[in-house]
Amino acid sequence: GGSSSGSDGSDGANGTSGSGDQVADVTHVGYTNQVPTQIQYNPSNPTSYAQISQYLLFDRFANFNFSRGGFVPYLIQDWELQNDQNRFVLTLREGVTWEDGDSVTAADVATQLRLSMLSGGAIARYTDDIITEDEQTVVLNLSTQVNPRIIEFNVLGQRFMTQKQEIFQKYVDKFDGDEEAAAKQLRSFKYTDVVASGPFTLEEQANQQLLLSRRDDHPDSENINFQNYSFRYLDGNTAVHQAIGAMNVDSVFSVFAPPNVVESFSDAVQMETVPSKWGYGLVPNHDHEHAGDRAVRQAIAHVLDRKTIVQNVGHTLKKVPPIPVGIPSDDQKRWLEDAYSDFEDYGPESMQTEKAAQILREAGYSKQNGTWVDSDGTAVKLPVTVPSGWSDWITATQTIVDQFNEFGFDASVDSRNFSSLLGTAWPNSDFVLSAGGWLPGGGRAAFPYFSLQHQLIENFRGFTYNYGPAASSRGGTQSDVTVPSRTGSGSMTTNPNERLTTLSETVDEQKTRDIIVEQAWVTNVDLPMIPVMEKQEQTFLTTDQWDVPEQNAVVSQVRWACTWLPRQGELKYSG
Amino acid sequence: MNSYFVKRTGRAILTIWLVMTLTFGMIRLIPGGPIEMLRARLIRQGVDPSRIDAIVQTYKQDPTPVYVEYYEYVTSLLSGNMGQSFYYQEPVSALIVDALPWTVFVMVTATILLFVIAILLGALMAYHEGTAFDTVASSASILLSSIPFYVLAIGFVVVLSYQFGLFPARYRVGPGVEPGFTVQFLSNAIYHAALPIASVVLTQAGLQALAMRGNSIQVLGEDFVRVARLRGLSDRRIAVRYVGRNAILPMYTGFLTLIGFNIGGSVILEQVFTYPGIGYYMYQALINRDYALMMGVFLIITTTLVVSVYIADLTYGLIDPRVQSGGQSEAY
Amino acid sequence: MSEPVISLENVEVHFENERLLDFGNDPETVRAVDGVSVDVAENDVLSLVGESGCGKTTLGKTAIGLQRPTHGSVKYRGHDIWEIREGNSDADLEWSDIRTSLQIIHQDPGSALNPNRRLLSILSEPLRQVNPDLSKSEKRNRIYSLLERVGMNPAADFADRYPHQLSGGEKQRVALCRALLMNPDVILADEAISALDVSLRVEMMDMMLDLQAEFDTSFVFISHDLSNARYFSSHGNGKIGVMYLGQLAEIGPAEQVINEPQHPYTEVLRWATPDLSLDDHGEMPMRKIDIPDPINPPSGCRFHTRCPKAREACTRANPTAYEHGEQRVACFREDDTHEYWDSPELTDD
Amino acid sequence: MTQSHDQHTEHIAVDDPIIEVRDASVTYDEGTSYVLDGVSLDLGRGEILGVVGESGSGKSMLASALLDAVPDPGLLSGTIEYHPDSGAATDILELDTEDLRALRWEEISMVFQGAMSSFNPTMSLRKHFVETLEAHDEDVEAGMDRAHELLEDLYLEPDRVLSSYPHELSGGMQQRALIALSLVLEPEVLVMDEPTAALDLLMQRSILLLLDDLKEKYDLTMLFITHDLPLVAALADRMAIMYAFRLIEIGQTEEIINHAAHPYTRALLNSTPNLDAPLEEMRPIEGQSPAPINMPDGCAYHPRCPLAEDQCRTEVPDFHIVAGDHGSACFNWRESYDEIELVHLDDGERAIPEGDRQ
Amino acid sequence: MKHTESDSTTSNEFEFGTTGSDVEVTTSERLRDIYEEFVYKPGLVAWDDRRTRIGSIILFAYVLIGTVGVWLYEAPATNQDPRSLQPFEQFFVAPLGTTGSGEDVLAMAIHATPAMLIMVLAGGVFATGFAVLIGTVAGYKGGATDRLLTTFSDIAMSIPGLPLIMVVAIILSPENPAVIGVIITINYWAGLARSIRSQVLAIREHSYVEASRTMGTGTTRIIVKDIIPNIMPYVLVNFANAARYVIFAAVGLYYLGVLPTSVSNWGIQLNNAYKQAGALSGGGTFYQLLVPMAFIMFIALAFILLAQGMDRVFNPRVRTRMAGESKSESDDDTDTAAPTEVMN
Ligand SMILES: Nc1ncnc2c1ncn2[C@@H]1O[C@H](COP(=O)(O)OP(=O)(O)OP(=O)(O)O)[C@@H](O)[C@H]1O
Ligand SMILES: Nc1ncnc2c1ncn2[C@@H]1O[C@H](COP(=O)(O)OP(=O)(O)OP(=O)(O)O)[C@@H](O)[C@H]1O
Ligand SMILES: [Mg+2]
Ligand SMILES: [Mg+2]
Repeated sequence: GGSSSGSDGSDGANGTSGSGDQVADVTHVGYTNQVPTQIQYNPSNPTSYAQISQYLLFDRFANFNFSRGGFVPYLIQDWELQNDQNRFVLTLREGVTWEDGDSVTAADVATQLRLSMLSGGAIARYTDDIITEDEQTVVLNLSTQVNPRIIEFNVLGQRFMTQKQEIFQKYVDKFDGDEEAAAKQLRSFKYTDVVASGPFTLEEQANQQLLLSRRDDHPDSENINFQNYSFRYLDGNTAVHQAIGAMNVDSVFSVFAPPNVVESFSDAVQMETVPSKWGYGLVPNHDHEHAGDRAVRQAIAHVLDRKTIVQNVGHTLKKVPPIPVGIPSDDQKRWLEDAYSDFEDYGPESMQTEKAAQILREAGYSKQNGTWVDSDGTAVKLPVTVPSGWSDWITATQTIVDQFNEFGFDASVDSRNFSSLLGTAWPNSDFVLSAGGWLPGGGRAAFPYFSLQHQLIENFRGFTYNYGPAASSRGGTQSDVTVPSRTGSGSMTTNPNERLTTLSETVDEQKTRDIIVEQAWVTNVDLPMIPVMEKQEQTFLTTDQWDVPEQNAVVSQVRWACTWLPRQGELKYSG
Repeated sequence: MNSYFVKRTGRAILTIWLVMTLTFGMIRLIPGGPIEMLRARLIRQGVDPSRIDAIVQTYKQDPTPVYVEYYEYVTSLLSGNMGQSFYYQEPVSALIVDALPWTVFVMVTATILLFVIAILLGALMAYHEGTAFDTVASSASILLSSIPFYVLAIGFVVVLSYQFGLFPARYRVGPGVEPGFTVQFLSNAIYHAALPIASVVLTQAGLQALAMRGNSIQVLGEDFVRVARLRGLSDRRIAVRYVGRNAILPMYTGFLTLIGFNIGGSVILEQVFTYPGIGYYMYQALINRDYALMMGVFLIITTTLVVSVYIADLTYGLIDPRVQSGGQSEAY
Repeated sequence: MSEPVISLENVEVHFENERLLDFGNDPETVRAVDGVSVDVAENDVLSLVGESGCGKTTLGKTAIGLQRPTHGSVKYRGHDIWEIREGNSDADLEWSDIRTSLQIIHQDPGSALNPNRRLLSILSEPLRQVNPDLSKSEKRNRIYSLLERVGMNPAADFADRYPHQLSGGEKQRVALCRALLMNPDVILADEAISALDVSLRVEMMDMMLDLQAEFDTSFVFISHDLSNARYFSSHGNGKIGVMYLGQLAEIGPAEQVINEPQHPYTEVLRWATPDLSLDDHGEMPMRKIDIPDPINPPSGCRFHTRCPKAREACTRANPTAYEHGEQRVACFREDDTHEYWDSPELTDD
Repeated sequence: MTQSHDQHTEHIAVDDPIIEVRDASVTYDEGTSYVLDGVSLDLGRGEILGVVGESGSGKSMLASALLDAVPDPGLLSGTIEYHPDSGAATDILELDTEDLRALRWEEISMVFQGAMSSFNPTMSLRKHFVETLEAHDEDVEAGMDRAHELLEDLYLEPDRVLSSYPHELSGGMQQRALIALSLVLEPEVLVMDEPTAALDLLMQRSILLLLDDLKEKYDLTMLFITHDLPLVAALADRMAIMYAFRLIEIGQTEEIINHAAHPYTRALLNSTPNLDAPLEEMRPIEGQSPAPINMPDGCAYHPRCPLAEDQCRTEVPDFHIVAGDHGSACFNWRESYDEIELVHLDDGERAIPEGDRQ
Repeated sequence: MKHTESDSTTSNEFEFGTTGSDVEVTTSERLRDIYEEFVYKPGLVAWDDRRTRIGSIILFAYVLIGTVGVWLYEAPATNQDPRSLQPFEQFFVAPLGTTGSGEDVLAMAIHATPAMLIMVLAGGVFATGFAVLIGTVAGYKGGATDRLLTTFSDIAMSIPGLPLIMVVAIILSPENPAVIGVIITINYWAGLARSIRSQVLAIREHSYVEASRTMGTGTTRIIVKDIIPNIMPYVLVNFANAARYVIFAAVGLYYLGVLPTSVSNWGIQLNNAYKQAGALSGGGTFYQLLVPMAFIMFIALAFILLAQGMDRVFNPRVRTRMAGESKSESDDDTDTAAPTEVMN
């Protein structure tokens, strides 16, 4: 093929320079951290499912733009909750074809959604059935009222047009019989001989790279002026750093590059960051005498200097959440709107030791010999459990522990094997404070329902979460919480479980926003989890031979710019 | 058949079997199983929690008693089946067949090379005992030996690969190089193995050279060397047949043992160089709790070790004519 | 005469050697001692002579209970020592008593003493075994006095030394002291003087003889040198035993064995013993130089392959011991009526 | 008679020397310790000279010196002249490497103390023979025939021995094989450094007998070193006694045995167990011989000598001519006849035949 | 029993030699003896050899760092100093620079020392102690005991070291440095035991061992008094080698992240510098690699030097010569006694 990536040393983007509409016979070199030969494309099979190449091989239903906070239509050009909200109607883009020449039809979309439903996807909870109205229209018949944003995220989010009916219908049929066997078969099917629906087709799966070549007959083909796109296998961050530093690759997605590394890159390397909607927080053991005490949690939030922590870990990697609340950093203002200013920020850039001390004193704690003790005279001991080997988390934990100790908590780093955390510590609540994700991650989290659900009801890890209001299946009691009311004096009692259920079922926008503010307030005051920082996803684009939008352009605020921009005609070979 | 041979072979097999059993038991003590690691991986991939539960659920199997598992493992092992890697979703034997030659290539080359260098250097030092050359070479040997091989490896990666870009920092061959007996492939493979080999050779040759030096000095003082000189033999012949041969002999067992030892050491080395050999898979298997793969790799490394010691024991008698009788010792 | 201290009866010691990488062969058996009976009386001296490898050491060690015989019995004052050791004997003797009563001095002075201990410590060891209740100073005094007795003056100075600070002769004297401090009944002196300079040998033998008289100890003295054996046995009024390939060829009072050797092999040894007379010792009284392989000893009389007087009859049967005065000789020539006299002479071709 | 009438000389000469050693010294530690101290010695063509001395007296040094092969870092001084059958005499110490290589083993050969360590343990004996022949550019086939003959002369089975590795042979066999190896190039002189020390007497005596035969057959000159005086008595034509790195007495064997004139030699004779001598009179020599780094001044034996006088303590005695070619390095050699009786002699023999002695 | 007369004579003869204060003298004498035997003379010999001298100085420096150093030099903490200081940039703040989270790099290295020393000690003691136990008993007792113990150590030897340690480390997640030391040497002893056994086989042929047996001395005492002192130099050399192995393996495991990272360790520093601080990618953080590397190398160097030079120390010949007790012994240069079988 036209691959020019023969060796480590050569730049992928040489070859004949294309001008104007001509397609240049060059290869855009990206990267994958999966062993190329092992990658497979059946989304129902969890092992070795592609992590990047499917973005080019298949058309996504719609793309979530973090800057806009909403979905940008793509294969699904239009979607609507109608007919008294019991139908969710999807309309396909015209002219999209499979690489074997067949058109992408509503039947294909329906097949894929059915498979998702049958194998336990979230839409199953409120979908009766899925029908195709015509070649371009798919309808989900809903069983209950559902918040339209939830449907959007469940149906459109992270879905690629992969499962062509012709190939996958047989699995749908099998579910009629032995469901378990069908699920198992579907799950173990390796879709490697793919029929692409996107603008590229899979040319070669070699040891060191995946080679994709441009399709002529995709609606967006004309936006793409280069012939090949390859994903070179690079194992580990340092490999990626070296490759992008030497500009041996043209773009990389989702890599972990600390500030000093980013600084060492050439000016022709452009960094784009998108929030990952997931990040390091402290998950308290709510049954613990101190960690379970709201006063201690608030004191902790005051003590933490989140900015310093982020700086220690690397500002290119993490972001400081402005206020500790169950909503991702970027979305806080968008959802809280006017109420935003009522929320306590607990001092994101400083250690508010005064405030922390005051709260503790009011709650009956006192400081003896430099260490805080409770009313029984028991010292506040706060070992922070963290998975060993997660170096950024360990750095953060170390900083936190140092800040705690400075304040007068008796803190220490308790690093454990990730497996023993998963296997014993978390399920058995064998910790005091544990490092954990305070957000559920993914675009979904941009809708606070998901992040509040995560904080208040169920720690996503699926283990014991003994916060009072948490789901009973997780170790909670679905109890009420009482917090001081947001506006002025008095207090407010609410049942987060009920309120979030309401939220999931309402179609009323104002009600949605009200519940979000209300439950966010609960998380801000009661701090079921203590947000510390939010992870940033980094994408790098080289600009010496490629035309790309300027840094932080709205169009780039997606996962992943390096695959989205070509479709949009925003990443072009410039010679 | 000779009884020593039979006994020695029996013991080698017994050893492998015992180690296998031990490993089998030990691995099951590791906290967190493959399923938990799968869950963790899926979580990190951002897969929907309910889907994760569904996936994990289908992987769960009825718990089989350990002895049944053991019995099944042993029987399938006897038919050459090492099981299926959970993480790579491939037969363990296929992974090992793919990886082992590379590790053996690197480590055996390195060990041979380091012994050749050590023997030559050690002999030279012995001949020039007490001279400035001896002092410098001895000091250098000691200094180099005080560097762990992986530290030197990291140094190499940083300086030679990253700073100067002289050598690749990872993988067995460059991208796009197709395996086969082509010059391109072979030279590329050597190019990629150069740094791993160099880091082992440089850090281990020193001590062996010192050992060789000691042996040579000892042999140089033997009467038979003196007599050989008087008999008018050429210096070359004395150096090779008299001093060399007798000084190298005691290092022979050490050589074969070191090969086995180094193959075990590949766990760290291949990690530093991202060199997908046996050690690399061992580490992957360990962190992913891929029992079958772990067992397989463990078994292979053990077997190489046992076999190399076995060969050493059986062949030493052929190499050193003096060793003829297996030691018989009276019990006190 | 009183009951012997040690008596060996028809003792055999066989060693089995396994060989490496030797396909197809059975393990080899070395018949180091093959049917020897001998007594050591109280205050006796028995010298064993013979070529290297003929089994002197093995026999000596068997006599003092360091080597277990494969056949036959070793008795200490009438009781089988291995039965006592195993606890199968009803004799009122403890194994530990026997152990302390039978001591050894080795050939190599270099390895006879632990290089890491001072003499005082080395010599305290026997006292620790036999007289554990002695106070430290008493122990020290005994050691000093014995050291002075063997001529190592000043004792205190010597006692503070390490073995490597002694000459070979001094080391052997310390080894002798160590054995004597056990207060033993029998001392096996296995080539105890062979490694010493010629000029020191007599001194060492004198020392042992003096102490033998003083401490009432019997000696089993092993040497390959007939003149040393003679010196020792004659002075001690003891016997000389001539060994050949695991068997006793001849045994008898020292001067008689030396002056009237009956066995052809004794004559060979006599021939081989150097002396200061200048006359030629004449032809070699042997047909072959090398001793046969002890793994496949010759049939019949073991010496027949080398014996100048061997006849055809010697290849067939192994001669039993014939009494010849106070000597015992294992040679058919002692029996005037034996078929030996009628059978043809052996030649080598 | 007084001592001043004694004839004395630096060395005792012989008629047809094949090797003349003059003032040979070996020093270690940059000259501070002598391990061979001014030895002068003639080796007569065709004779067997026995050199006797206790352990550490420098015998091996003397032997090594004859081949200019003193172990490093020893320094050898003096002259060692070799007189070949025909041709001019050469000083061995002046030879260049190549000539020295040719001289060794082809002219003067050596058998070391301890045959066990003289063979390369990893090579068969045949290889040893072959490589020696090759190193000296000899015809290998003819050489190996010679080797076969030599081995047979030494009562060995040539084929078996040659195909063996050293460790497969007994000590006595190794020693004989080594003798064969040393003779394979047909040297003129054979220097033997305690060739039998590690063997038992029967083997020693047998080998000595064989050596005598070999000497006749191959017309050899031999220097035989031992610490065992009686051993050489039957073999050697002449004997030299060494004490503390010096030669102290030399003469015909009969002279030494019966009329030894040095107190040390006499003491040595008396301390030697002997089958024929009366037992009562054997006496050990008191004291120890000196170490190279603290050699006493004067005669090295004076600390142990019952006859020592002031002169002995300050002056190193030359050889005093006792009779003919019998020399003794002692000022008081006469007194020693009276003071130290030789126990192994019959009473009649003990008297000094006065007329013969000067 | 028999020579009672001579008993009395001897004690009479030497009456004057016995002083009343004999016992007290003995105690203090014994103390002096112990000092001489185990401290003074070995020290003297060790000091005489350049290698052991340098090795001891380095090791002593580490002990100082691990004891006094940690007490004098402030412990590392995040943000104790400005972030990412280069070495010597602010010498009095952080001489060798700081990490990206403002920890003093030197402080990290220094405070990792005590745990490392404990690990080394525990690993060395366990490996050599166990090897001596197994090796001497197997070698001395012979027979079935020998076969059993030899098979045991052969099997232990056949298990690949690093992979085994990794598995055990993951199972136990040890934090206590002493435990880590033992885990690392979990099968290291086996090779040593095997070679000790073969040495003991040779030693037990020494006639003084047979003499001890003849005197009825018990097995334990023979092993302790006659056998072990002889293998002491070898054991010490191997202690140093084991120590080096412990350092190499421990740092390696920390580097791989197999051991818990709560404590500070040079391996963790390496890992952080390599994987997190971007020391590879020219981020100017190479010094963060160099500092722990230097700490690892110097202590390893100390142990190699000690191992190479130490076999002289417990050799009584050399010891007494050095202490001026004996002049006549020839210098047998023990340089030549280098180990023939060395492993990384
Ligand atoms: N432990 C043993 N195992 C096997 N064979 C042995 C053992 N000990 C002795 N032998 C063999 O037994 C025979 C007699 O040995 P022994 O040591 O008793 O002879 P020796 O007369 O003392 O010889 P030497 O004079 O050389 O000391 C020899 O062939 C020897 O090889
Ligand atoms: N390489 C050496 N360096 C220093 N001194 C040495 C060396 N070799 C031998 N000596 C010393 O030289 C002296 C004479 O040694 P030599 O070997 O000639 O004695 P020897 O008479 O042959 O003794 P033995 O009978 O023990 O063989 C001895 O004191 C010995 O210690
Ligand atoms: Mg013996
Ligand atoms: Mg000598």
